[in-house]
Amino acid sequence: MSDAERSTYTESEVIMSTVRVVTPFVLTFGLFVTFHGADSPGGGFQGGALVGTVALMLAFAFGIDATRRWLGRRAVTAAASLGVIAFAAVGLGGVALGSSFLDYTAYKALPLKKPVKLGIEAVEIGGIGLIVGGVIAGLFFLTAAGPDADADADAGTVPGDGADTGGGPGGDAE
Amino acid sequence: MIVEQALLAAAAALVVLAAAVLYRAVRGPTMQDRVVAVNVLGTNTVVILALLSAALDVPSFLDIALVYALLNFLMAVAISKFTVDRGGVM
Amino acid sequence: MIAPVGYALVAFVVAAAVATALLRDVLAAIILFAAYSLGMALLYTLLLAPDVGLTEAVVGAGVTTVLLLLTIAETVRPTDGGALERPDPRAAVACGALAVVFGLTLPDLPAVGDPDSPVIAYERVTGYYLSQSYAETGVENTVTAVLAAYRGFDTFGEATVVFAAGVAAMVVLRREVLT
Amino acid sequence: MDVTPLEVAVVGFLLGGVFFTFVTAVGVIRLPDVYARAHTASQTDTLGAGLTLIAVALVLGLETTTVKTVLLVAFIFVTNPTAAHAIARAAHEEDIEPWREDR
Repeated sequence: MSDAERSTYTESEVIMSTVRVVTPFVLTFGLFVTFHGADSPGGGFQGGALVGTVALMLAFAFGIDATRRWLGRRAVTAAASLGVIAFAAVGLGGVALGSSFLDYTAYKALPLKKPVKLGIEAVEIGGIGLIVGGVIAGLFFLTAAGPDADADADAGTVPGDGADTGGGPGGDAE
Repeated sequence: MIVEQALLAAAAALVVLAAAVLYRAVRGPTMQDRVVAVNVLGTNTVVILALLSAALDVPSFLDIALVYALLNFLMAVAISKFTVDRGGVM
Repeated sequence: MIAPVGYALVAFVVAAAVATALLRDVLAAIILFAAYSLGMALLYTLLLAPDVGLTEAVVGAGVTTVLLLLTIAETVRPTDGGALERPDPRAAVACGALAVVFGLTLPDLPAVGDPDSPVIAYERVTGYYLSQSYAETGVENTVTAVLAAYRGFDTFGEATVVFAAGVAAMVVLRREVLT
Repeated sequence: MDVTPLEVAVVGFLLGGVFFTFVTAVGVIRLPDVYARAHTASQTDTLGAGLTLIAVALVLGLETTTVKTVLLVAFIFVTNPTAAHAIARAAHEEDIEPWREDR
């Protein structure tokens, strides 16, 4: 397909409208699967993947580059990192309360209703869900960015112009 | 009892129909034909899951059916958008 | 009455798997693989493992398909028939023999959900989780209880692996995009 | 043998659903080109799925889980035609000629 043809392609209005209707449901349902994972099939992994899928759906309807600019690559990576931090924090909280790593029974010292269940849900939602959702969305956007895509140009780096020294990509990816 | 048998029979019939539709997915000839076939397969899967949920009385199967309904759409849009040309539009 | 559904599903999954392996066009194979995932998730659900079915639905049918599609979007379709060599008949025979050998072990497996099967009857592991997990964790889904509480450390390692693998792939991809 | 009206309704809806899914399968396998196949996938398949899901909803009765069945019907009614549109559009963009009898 030539470049001229490519530029004439417009995003389909039908798909855009449907995605506009469907996406809130997917997001809500992904959160439901994540939050309700303790009492029904599902959990952080499945729910996080579903939430990550929302980004994919938006990208297919409204264009990948536009969605990536809107969402921001840093937000996606930050979500995944935050997941690991939250998981470790829940685990270390047990240590801080005088028990062992990831021992939720330690939270019985706090004035909570169901301490063990809350600990499990915190790990599922804040930990695994964020990690999986962030990684899926991040991998998708970077795989989709073809060789000719502008690399967001967020830090003013021109593609192929001094950015391949190694310091550039690592530096502005944090 | 009759209802359960009917639900399971319908599920079995739908699985057989899905296997038949698989012929179109294997045969092609164009990629869009395969996508149509997989889309029909996905809808069938959703319905089969709902039938099993009612027949076996496991309401949580409906969650999986909902996930499928959502992802089936994503899959069809993704593949069809992709096949406009390899790397052309995406 | 549930058995016919199961047999039909197995036939469907096997047909989809064989077709995926034999199709020479990568794009067609990916689409067939999505069909295989649909059948497989249905089968998991039928065997009363809805958590696994849900994972297969989300990851197998949704995410894997999209990521594979994006990956081959970066390649070009081979115009000469060179890359499309026929499958090796010896490999096909070997795979078939392996499938037959595994199939021969099937009659000795306990039935699905059989309370007397060794795995469930062994009180110190599965039986303990099934009977005690709700009292100890307050979580109704035993799978979640085992994943997040009893084997929390393992899950922490897995989540970190997912994160590390994702970040490593992102770093490599980003470098390729920039150069 | 006595059957309640509900059972008759459920079996009726199931028969209708399976029939229309059968029509879909025949259409997807037998119709001549991708556009025709996409249209059978969007219309008869949606109708078949809807009828079968109505039967499921009737079996489940008035419960909270039935809401999910209604959601499923709504979803399939919105997404299936859109998917067919996407496929047909992709086929058109790829310059696949519609089938004609004289060729």
